[in-house]
Amino acid sequence: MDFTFTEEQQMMAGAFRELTDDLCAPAALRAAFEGRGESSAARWQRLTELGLPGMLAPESVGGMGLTLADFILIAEAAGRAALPETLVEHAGIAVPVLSALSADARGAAVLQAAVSGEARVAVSHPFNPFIVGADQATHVLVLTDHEVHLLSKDEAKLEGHQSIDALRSLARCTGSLQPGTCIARGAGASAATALAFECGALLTAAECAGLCDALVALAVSYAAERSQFGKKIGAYQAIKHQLANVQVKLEFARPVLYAAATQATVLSGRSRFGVSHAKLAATDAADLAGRTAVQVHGAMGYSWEVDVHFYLKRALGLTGMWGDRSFHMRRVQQQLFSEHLAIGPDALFGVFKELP
Amino acid sequence: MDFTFTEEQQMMAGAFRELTDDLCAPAALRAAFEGRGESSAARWQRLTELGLPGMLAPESVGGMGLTLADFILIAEAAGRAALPETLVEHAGIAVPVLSALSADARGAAVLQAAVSGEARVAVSHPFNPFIVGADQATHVLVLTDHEVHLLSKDEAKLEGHQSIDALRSLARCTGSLQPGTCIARGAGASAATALAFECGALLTAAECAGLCDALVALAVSYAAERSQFGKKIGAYQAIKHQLANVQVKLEFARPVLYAAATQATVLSGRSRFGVSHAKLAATDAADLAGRTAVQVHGAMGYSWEVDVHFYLKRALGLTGMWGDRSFHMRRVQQQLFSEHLAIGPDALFGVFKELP
Amino acid sequence: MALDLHYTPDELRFRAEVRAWMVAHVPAQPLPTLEGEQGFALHREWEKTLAAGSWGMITWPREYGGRGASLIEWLIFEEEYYRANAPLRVNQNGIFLLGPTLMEFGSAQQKARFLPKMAAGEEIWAQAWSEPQAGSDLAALRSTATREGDEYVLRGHKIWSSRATFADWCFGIFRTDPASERHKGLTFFLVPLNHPGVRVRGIRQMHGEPGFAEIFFEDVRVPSAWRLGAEGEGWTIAMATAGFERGLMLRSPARFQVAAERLVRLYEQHAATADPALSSAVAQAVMDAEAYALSTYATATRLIAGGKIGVEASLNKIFWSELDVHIHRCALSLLGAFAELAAGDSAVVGHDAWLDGFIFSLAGPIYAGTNEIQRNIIAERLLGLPRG
Amino acid sequence: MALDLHYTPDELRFRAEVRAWMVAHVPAQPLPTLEGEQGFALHREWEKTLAAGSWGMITWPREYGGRGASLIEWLIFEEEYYRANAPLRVNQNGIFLLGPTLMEFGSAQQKARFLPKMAAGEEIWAQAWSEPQAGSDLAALRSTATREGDEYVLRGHKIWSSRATFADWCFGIFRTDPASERHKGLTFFLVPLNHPGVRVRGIRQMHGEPGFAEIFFEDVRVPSAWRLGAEGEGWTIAMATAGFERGLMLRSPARFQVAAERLVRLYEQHAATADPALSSAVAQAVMDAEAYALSTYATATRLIAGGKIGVEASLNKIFWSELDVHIHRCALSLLGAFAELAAGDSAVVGHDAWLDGFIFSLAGPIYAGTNEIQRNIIAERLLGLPRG
Repeated sequence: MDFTFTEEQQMMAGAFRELTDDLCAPAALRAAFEGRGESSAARWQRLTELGLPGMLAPESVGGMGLTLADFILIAEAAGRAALPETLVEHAGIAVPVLSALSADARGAAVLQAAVSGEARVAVSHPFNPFIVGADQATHVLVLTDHEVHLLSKDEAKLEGHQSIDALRSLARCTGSLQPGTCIARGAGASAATALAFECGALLTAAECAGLCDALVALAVSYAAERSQFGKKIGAYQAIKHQLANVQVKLEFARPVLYAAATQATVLSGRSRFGVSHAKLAATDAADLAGRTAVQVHGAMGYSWEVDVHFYLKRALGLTGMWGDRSFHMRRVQQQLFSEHLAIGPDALFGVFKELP
Repeated sequence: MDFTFTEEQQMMAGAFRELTDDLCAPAALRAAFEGRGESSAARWQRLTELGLPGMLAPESVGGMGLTLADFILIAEAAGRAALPETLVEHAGIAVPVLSALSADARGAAVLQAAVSGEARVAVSHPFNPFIVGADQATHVLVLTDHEVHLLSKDEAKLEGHQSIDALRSLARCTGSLQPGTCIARGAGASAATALAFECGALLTAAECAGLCDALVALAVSYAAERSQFGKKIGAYQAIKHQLANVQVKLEFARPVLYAAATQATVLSGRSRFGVSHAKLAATDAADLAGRTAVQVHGAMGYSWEVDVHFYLKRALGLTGMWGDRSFHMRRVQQQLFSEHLAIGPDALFGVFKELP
Repeated sequence: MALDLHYTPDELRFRAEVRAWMVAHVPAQPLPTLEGEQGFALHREWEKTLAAGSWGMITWPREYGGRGASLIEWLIFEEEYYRANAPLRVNQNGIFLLGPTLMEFGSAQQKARFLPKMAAGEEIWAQAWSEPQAGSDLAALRSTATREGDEYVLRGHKIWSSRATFADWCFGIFRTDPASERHKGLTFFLVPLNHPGVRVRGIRQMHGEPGFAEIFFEDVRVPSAWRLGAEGEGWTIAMATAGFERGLMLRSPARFQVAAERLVRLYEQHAATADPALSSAVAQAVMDAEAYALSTYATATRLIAGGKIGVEASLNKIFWSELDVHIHRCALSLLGAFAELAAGDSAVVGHDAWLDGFIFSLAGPIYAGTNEIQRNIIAERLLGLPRG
Repeated sequence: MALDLHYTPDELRFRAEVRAWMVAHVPAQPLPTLEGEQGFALHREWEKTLAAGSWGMITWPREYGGRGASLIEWLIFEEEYYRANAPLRVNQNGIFLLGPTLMEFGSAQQKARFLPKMAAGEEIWAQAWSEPQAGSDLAALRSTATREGDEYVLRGHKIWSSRATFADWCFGIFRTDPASERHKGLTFFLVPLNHPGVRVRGIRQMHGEPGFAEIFFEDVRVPSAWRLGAEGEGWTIAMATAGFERGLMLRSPARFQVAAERLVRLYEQHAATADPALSSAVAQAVMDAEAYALSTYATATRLIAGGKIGVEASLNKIFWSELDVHIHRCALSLLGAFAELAAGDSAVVGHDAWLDGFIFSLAGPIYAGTNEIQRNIIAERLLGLPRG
């Protein structure tokens, strides 16, 4: 039983956070929002230099051979930075799915390019009405319950949609799927689709935890500096207690997230409960953080000029993806009340009812 | 359209509040809790002197011929005082039901005595597992969906139960009902039973609003006097804002309560919605008030020595009676989602969809 | 008769009249947002249409373009207004805030000069209260007005001024006594936004439109005829204006009742897959909207009977602003993955603009005195707790 | 290996051992409440039974009657303890609070004198922290200890002392320097409750049992051997004790997991008629109980790796106390009209004592530092907001 991250994991996350502190500094995000500044391709190049796209691919194809538990801190940091690139979808969902389906030649070829970062893969999933980041992708991985397709950007007929988060491009595939793009069918396909869902829900949860962290940090730094009625607003209990409440939510979402990361791919009742719990806890925390950060900033928080809205809007988008609040709450209830999932003090990491 | 109480209504309520300030002063309640002090019969006598038992009976039987809207402030004040006598059940439920069923000779005779206060009538209703105040009653009015019975205390086989509120005696009728005690059957009986339910739910809501008021007053007076860390605890925002939140709930429960009082006996979809709304709003306010009052008092609030627990316990009992939270929330939802009750800005006091 | 919750025949006739007029005049298509230039112009037109029908501000006296209507009629008017899905009021700073202030504090000439054009929708007013250092703490403001002969010279920097980007006039308070502190030495002025030395710069709100503005006053010379009340009386008058803002007029319960009704329809479309808690949350939204409406009727009758609005303005502010956030959070939860779609996207379900409404609702607990300040007021003035 | 959430074979064997012992020893009938005289005596017996099996305090060193167990073993022990529905720990002030404090600050003689009897359940300890004027503001205390030769004379009035009505010893801090203020000049003492001059008076709690007590010290002469640490070191030691109180030991997650599991069963009995929101509220209770457990395992591994418990104690305090209230409010809502029945009434459904649990849960946000104070600590020490 060891509930800590290794030094390697922490160093990797630390290096990534340093990179995003630079790539996604408020001024950079603001420039990106307004279509100025560094290009997405340039940012992607720098993520590639850290080897991030291939973290979860086997070493045999040039990846790092790591697991979701290794990637969870990266996803959290991507959220904290409001990273515009869909690194999480690419490295956390598409690459593991392609790795699992690498018996297919087309899949194997794109996997190689995806690991190096040369290919950028967006993900279409039946639970998501929209594909995120397709405009900068080279490929779209289309998951359905019966087949998995891998489309080049040219093969995918995409219809763009507009998120309130201008850094988040949305699209739908409008064309019908052709046999030639299919890379898996039947049980393999449906397992990949199910796996992608758990990864997607877990990793967007991690991003939301990161967004919550960023929102609290913004509010704290404003409250420590802004004065009203002769003292710093952060010295008022009304402000302190609101922010403390957000922090409590965040601190108790994180262990849930990390525990779910160790078992999300097992696809058991408990793993599904854990992933849904993580998504609910992290999105709840981010929701409260967004509203609280606006309130702490007063009218400033409601303006475009302050950075709060970048994070609030991203959280809003991520909350609805990979299963919205209703989906995950119903899934939790189904496990509890219909599947009679074992709970209680000896069932957290496994069940020991059989012990003498 | 007039949403104010008349001077007469306010004077009546004022006189009653003065009386209960005396009858139910903290020391008196504490004595009653410990079985000392003034007897229930003596307190009842003083309530009788104000004519309260007969407020809702026709003038022809010596009553005041008033309506629920006249009685609502009395019920609220009874709650505020944590009055141990079941005046609300007697005058607000039993007397109007007996008035409606006074064609029956037995009913008519007891009505006369109930109006003068000579008889004290407790109420058994299918929605309530327990009868309140039977131990001091002379009669029990037993309402069922098909028959109404009126039992003298001797005829009723009562099994006592114990509430956490020692000033609230609970009982169940264990004997079977005999034909000789029946005072109404069929439609008249079921109408009386339905009417009693609406009155019961509305008036316990009013009592809860009064309890909320009393709890806020206790907490405010403690917070204005107790010092910690060099200032009055009531000067801290953490305390102020908690109490302000309770007050907001209370202030927006009251108009709901008063509006429901004007229509509770109509037995329409809207009147049921209004009564359930009132019960939910008032019990929510009392629940928050109870917990907040304990918190504001700190360890004192958790002790027997402070009066908070009298009111908190009473609210706890009343919340479950005459339809608990689940019942009323489901009834509201049924009106909204199944019966498609007209709502919206022109449906509050009636529906004007037919206007040009 | 007390607690008589029935409309009189006159009130019913009045409702029918409003309803018929709205049916005939409300634009079939919703207007573009009034935060943009084109939308602002169209909303200005709508104010003129309203005024032409004498519906601009029905509670005003007839001499200023009103109907001398009762508060109950006002509530009925608002119910029908929102029921008809009529446009937002671009004129609200004038008719709800400055108008009543002028009636109380203005000279006869000022009333004659300003009120009719305000009622007619010909001059649209902006607030100029806040300053960069003075948000909730209005008394901390620093803009000055220096008397020179029969004129004043205004200097300073106002911010968070709603409507100012496209409005005609603004009102605000300036420090006339440079030695004064906090609430003293302040004076209330009315200033045209196209006056020499006045510079307006839009501030984009979260959704990207310039719903706020900054106003820079650079040696702006104004005649004393544009001073409202006496020198040094600014704080008193501003507090009266703020009272009107928190009072009965500005947050009609009908707005929330309409939103709650739409929420019920939205819930019904998603009931099969929604978190079970949402059914109760939606029911709570309906109940709270009705509670707010009932409370408003109660306050209105009390005011008609000669009462004054006091600390209940603070209770109202907290209740409606939290209700508005609640309604829109429920809606976004029901919309799930569709919640994030920008207004106007082709995949937006219906035309209910829930996302814009949600963003807008987040301003509710902040403006017109943050909810934290309202809670202080309730605790200190209503409950009698000691000052911090 | 990092994030390895599996028990080792040794940990599994340990769980089996605890489970077997509990099955053999936990009383079949729940004991009467330890707030009453008879219940207290029975709980005292149970402590001796635990100690006889070396289960009194497994994380203590073997020399003081413990097993030198790891924190993970401790959590497993607690899981099995609550799973077996074993009695509440009447000995908690000793084993969780004073015990660790003595190990850190006590002399060799003091450790030898007090720890074994504590571990054996032979001496039950009460806290004597609070005073009538010093609730959350512990530094405001006034009780004094005056040195006379090799003795001290204690005078004063302690209150809200849990267990004191029937316990053997108490611990608390007294002002040894009469000129001192606030945190200075305080000294930590251990005093037998039957010592001459000590008078204990029970305070009834909301449910009517004397779960608190006042302790009056009237010229109580104690030898300096009962002083813990140096003169003037009282505040430091008391803060260490408070740290143990807020730390890992006292609020085992297993307690809330068991309660949440029972709540699910209760919900299932009432699902057909419950407010739909309760299904989500009950699910939330289960999730929160698991979140608290996971967080505790994370803290335990961090402590095993040499970390210290800091401000997370405040985060924990808020989370478990609000969770406990939430669980019990859900239960009372499900029980409806049966919720108000006093414990022991014949119509009480099941034996789960939900009402007593609810009342007890209301103390959670108050004791061991109110949640308001915990929020200040989080805001100031974790988030770095300015002090009030």
